[in-house]
Amino acid sequence: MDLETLLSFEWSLMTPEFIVLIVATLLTLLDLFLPKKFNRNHLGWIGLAGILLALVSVFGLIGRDPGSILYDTFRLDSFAKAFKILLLAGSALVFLLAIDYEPKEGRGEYRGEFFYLFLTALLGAMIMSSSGDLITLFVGLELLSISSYILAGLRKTNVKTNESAMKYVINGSISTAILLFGMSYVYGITGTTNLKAMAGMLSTVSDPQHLYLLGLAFFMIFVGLSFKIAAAPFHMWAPDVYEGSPTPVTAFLSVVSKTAGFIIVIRIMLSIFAAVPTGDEGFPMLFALQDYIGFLAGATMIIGNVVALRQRNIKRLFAYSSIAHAGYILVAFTAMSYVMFDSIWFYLLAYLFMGMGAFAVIQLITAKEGSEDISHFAGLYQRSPVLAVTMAIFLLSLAGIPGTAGFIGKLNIFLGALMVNPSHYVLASIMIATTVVSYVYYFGIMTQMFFRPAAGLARAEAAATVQGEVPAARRRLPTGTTAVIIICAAATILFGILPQLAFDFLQSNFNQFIDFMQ
Amino acid sequence: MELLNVYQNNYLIVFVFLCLGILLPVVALFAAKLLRPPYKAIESKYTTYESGMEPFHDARVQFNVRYYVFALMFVIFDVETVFLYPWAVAYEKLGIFALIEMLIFVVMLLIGLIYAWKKKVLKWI
Amino acid sequence: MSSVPITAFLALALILFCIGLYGALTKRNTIIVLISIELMLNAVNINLVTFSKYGMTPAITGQVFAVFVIAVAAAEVAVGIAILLALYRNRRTVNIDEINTMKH
Amino acid sequence: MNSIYLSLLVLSPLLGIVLLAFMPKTGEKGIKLVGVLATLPATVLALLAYFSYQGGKDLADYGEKVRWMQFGSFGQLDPNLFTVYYELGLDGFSLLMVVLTAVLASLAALASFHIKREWKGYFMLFLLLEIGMLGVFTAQNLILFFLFFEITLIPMFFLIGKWGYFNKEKAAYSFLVYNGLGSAVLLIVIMVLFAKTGTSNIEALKVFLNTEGAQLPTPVSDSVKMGLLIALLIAFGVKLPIFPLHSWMLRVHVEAPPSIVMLHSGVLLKIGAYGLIRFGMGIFPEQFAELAVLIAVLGVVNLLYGAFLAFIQTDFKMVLAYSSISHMGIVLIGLGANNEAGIQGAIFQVVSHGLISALLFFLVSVLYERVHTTNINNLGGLAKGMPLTAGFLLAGAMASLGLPGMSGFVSEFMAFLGLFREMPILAAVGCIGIIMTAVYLLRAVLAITYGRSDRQYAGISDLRSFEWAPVLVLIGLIVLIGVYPAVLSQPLESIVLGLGG
Amino acid sequence: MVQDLLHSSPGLANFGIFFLLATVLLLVILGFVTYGILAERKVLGFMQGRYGPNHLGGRWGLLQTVSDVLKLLLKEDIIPKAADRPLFIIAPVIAFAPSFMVMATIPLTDNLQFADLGIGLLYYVAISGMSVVGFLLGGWASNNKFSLLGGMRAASQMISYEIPLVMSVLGIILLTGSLNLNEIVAAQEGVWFILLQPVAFVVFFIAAVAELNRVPFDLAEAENELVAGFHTEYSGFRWAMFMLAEYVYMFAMASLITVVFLGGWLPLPFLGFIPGAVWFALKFSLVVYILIWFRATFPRIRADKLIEFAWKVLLPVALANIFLTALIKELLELF
Repeated sequence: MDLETLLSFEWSLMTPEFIVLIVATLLTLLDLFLPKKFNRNHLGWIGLAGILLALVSVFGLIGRDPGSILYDTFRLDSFAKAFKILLLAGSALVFLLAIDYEPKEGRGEYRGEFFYLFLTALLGAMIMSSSGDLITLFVGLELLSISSYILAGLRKTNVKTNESAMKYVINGSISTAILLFGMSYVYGITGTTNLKAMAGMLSTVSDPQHLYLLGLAFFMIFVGLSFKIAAAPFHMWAPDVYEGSPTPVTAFLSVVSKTAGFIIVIRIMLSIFAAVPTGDEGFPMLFALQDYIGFLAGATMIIGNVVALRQRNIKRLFAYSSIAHAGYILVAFTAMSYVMFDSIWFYLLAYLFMGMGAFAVIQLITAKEGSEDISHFAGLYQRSPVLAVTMAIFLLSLAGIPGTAGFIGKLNIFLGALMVNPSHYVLASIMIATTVVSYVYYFGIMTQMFFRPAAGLARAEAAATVQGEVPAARRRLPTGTTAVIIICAAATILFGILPQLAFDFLQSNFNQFIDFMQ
Repeated sequence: MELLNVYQNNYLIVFVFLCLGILLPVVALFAAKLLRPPYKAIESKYTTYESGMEPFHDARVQFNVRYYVFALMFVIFDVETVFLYPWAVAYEKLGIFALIEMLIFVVMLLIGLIYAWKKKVLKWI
Repeated sequence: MSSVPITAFLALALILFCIGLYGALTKRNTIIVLISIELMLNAVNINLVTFSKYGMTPAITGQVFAVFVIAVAAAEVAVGIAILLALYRNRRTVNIDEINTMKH
Repeated sequence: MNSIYLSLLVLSPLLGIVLLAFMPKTGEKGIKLVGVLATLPATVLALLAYFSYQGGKDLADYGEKVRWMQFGSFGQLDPNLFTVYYELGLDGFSLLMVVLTAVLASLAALASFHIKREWKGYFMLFLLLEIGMLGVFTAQNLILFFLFFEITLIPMFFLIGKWGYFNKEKAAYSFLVYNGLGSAVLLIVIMVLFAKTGTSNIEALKVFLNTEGAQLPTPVSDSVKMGLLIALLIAFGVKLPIFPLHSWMLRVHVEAPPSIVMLHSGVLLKIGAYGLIRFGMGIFPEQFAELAVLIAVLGVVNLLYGAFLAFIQTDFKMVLAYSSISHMGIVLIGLGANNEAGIQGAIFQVVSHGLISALLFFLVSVLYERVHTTNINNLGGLAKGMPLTAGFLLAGAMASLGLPGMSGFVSEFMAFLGLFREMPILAAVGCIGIIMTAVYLLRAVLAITYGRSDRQYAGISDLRSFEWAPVLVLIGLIVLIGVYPAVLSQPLESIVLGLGG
Repeated sequence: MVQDLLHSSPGLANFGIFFLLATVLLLVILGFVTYGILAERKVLGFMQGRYGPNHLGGRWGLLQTVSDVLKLLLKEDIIPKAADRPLFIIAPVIAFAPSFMVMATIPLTDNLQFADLGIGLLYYVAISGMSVVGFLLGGWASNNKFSLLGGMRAASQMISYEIPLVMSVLGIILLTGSLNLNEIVAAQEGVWFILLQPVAFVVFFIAAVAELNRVPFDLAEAENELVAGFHTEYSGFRWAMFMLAEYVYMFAMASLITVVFLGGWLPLPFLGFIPGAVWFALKFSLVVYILIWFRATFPRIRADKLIEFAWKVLLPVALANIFLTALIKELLELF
């Protein structure tokens, strides 16, 4: 490859990635060379600025025709653009949270790492979203995973953090190995790692032995990927890691990382297995195996929602809730309807805001109370009604109550599941039944916030409020977190009432994701 | 076929060397066993040597973490050479693009090194 | 070309993978678990290299993939060991069964 | 076509919510005043609509339709496909329900003066509840209907859970889970219809599903239709409630604050009936006819079950709760008859029971405010201490048991008329229920008013200033309907003709 | 003859022949070790104004080492009670085997070479890295504090210096475009790489000395701190195996330096009439001599400086060298 070919590539397609990479590098160096006294939070603001810049550049790229560079290993299609927006927006919110994060044992020396590891993880996710090759996909996945492992274990002196990070690494590595093993078979059958070329090769597969091998590969890949999206059977890490990680990391894992997980699921599954013909009619393999995905989706929803019922730790509860949400999105993936991309995108968008907002409130409360037990939400309504009401909005949205973005998201998924022929009645029913189950624990938190009197420390504070003093809770609401809460609450309601804003954006800019496989 | 034979023979040689490398100590130790006069060492010869003092504690105590950190550093950097070697071999054919790519790669590596440096990982206690 | 059939390599890889999986899922010692995971990844590498050499359409990509897998596996294990070290300093154990303060 | 009249009507309480949000927590008087006033615009608008309809205005003029959201990218194919509109509209039935809702909401707001704490939150939720109820009756498509339907759920949960009595949280949860499941089933029905036909507009669905060879994205077989109808029956059966699905409703009636129960039993339960009539009967007429017997049987079961259990209750609220179940049986009986008289009777019963139970629960509220108990055994001799309250209680009971000249009589009469024509034996069995109603109501009310007096009512005031308004309005309406049923039947004519067999 | 053998299909016969040849090489190496040790002692003696061994085997002490080996053979074989027996026994084998294995690929002259591997250099680096496991195991199995510390030190030192070692030869690989040692020698037909890659040579040499655990980098067995480091508990022939490994490595490393930097068997200009084997031997001896010279000249480096030196000086220099090489090469191609 000489200089001309090098320059002939449209490098501008990679602008967002470059920005993130450069900012991450810059932050690393700044963190190393700035004096110790320098407040590392400023690095967070720089990182945030970088992410926003990248976001702007993605919007700038929206109008551009789909293209690929580096011999089709990096491609910018509608899918990539749409999901990069989600990733970047989520990360921006995570940064706002991270800047305010103030753990009990002190932020210590790893303040700077906090920020640039988020960025590298984000970079991995972005690469995944626009990779056209198994290798880049894998590298992106691992960049994300390894950064997440470190992030999860960053509070080195905290036993819970250590423990959860350890579990995360082990589970993650096992699933990576399984995933790779599946990938290696697919590679073996096609002899290429390029997704598009693979699809081409696979469309002519007819040897039953190969089909058998592909089926095996399908299961391995799917099981491996289910780890990333925290779906059954690889969901067990989620509760521990969510509980043990610093709250911004939890938010990151639950929102950005999950989005990335679905990105890779869609990329791999749709690129590879939708191309394999099975049976006499050449029915695509992915459709033939729909039932299995559906089974996992159902199991995920049931496990997530049912186990969440008995959680007392708020972060564990949200871990299970996030497992459940992964299940809902898997329903959309299972159905494979015309609105699949739309519904997954919209659901992830809604989840981005509602999840992130909820985590912002959780961070505020847990930081103040020093405990993650649900009972510390008691009496929140007395102490700070606004916080309680915004949290209620997020919870309602998570529960899928109309008027919130979560409802529209569920509606969309539902529509997809029932639209196809034959319709997925069972899956839709499980989804809705588990949604009702989820009411119980979401409303359980609300019960705490609204019905129960505040306990201990909080009560003293509430009393102070009554006497007209400024309570500690309201003395200084951190800027970043407040911003996150406001943005998320506004967006949750906005997309709940005017979802057409998002739909129009999708429909007018991404052309039904028709260029996904072109 | 010829080429394959050469290839396989080469590795056969490697295997021969491996065998010899293992055989020599075995044979030598066996020879020593045969040659040396029979003896019965006194009990104290079997104690652990601690400069003449009575041994205390088990020796397998916890190490300074530095040792492990170096192991980690080694793993990382050694694996990076996995990328550098093919690159160097194929450099002629790859041209300037590979150079730039590798430059970025090595700069990242260097940042890693600087990171370790600044975090005082490279300092020996 | 080769006297050894491709299936032999694949079988070897599969066996290695299964051993690794078994070890990763059943062993008590975290270090052994990490090693088992390495085993699984190396099974993948064998597969990739085999396919790249004797596959239906031999191409170098498989080996490239394997190189990436090696590198990433190393990074993964490095992170794993680093976390294990931190854990060991706090808990004095590498036994997975004892890493269980978080339950339900 | 596109007037914003209905939007104003439905969303007018929002103004009150916004106002309340900026008011200080502690200003009790102001909050209560704003709370009551905020319910008035809706009442005024609703009544205005009613009278201008009586004056000959076409109800279609009130319709409004704005594109709200479109799923998928089907816009190029057909702009209506998978599009959900924000569409409100009125027909005779919904007009009646809107008027009922608006009036009851205003009265319940008045009754809410009895609330003791956190008025701000209370009234904000109360107004939200009103929005939901009004929206349910004006929504012209299923998704919008569901949206408003769920909006009623949330405020109810909080109103029960925070301002209720001793077991309030349990009641709130049982309300939430039952109704959540009910609405879940409803959502499945709605989404299946939407997914199969590409529209959720009620009128369009009626046309699509009952025309041979209609062009649909996916065909809907008869068995699917049957399944959907049964699902609907379950969904609305929870709300109504139909016999095995009723236990939550008892808890709510007992634990919720009486002002909320006024709305709950007056309006919210009726959503079930409304839904069954509008959707069950409207969209699946053939299947509904097949199920008519089942529904009638369920109605009779409800009627008898409620009546017999009401007979043995010691808590007056429990009596009323079981009587609600019993009366909802009459609605089902009317529907099961599936003929003009039956359906008209059912709708009459919906409205009339709304008024009657609101009256009774308001009186319960007044009582509880004074004596802090609703146990029949502790309330004896009320007539001496509070003659007016006792009198109205008796009047309410008479209305409820179907005394001619009051609204209850008309509805029961028509419902049974309908059923006798179709299934005389079943109707005969049902009549036992009517008698039982008289028995248990009189037993309870007489025990309270004239029974053994073991309580000193001295120093307890009778009906006070603001408490007169609800009582008089409700009694007035009850009598009006009883004497001059045309106020109801006239708006219903077109509907019933369209629906009935 | 060897060429024919190589081209014939592999079998037991080949194995036997190779085995015999390799045994010959092993004997040569053992001979080298015997006289290498003697040479070391003599040179050291000479530099320190002493005589060195001068009794056994004439006034040069030619039989000194032979008698030492015999003595070791006859010594009692002690395995401490506290030691981990299997590991204790296996450790010297693990330490020794790689040191001999690496010799398989080194071309002594243009036709005196055993395995002509395409990846020769990488093979050397990879195999030589395994010895450290033997050292570490030996230290650990002894269950002796000195041993353990020595083993750990050996390990951390050897892995630290392996990185610059590996990185520095990248410059050579860039120039030759091959990992094959024959081709590397062939590429030095005009100019030896020591002249083209002086920086790489210096880095490589320093790292090599450290890899060999020789003064000034012999901290793993620094006798005044750790008695004898990882082999404190070893005695008799087991101990001899460790020593043997060390000296075989010295032989291998000197050969490698000769091959990679000093043009292998290639003669100096105008001196082509002298056979390659002689050239190789000359250069090789020079390298060995320098190694011994180092031992006499430099004081032992401080433990804390040791590792830092590898990471903070050698590694960056090696990396810079790679890029300078690549850049210059690119520039040369451009003009």
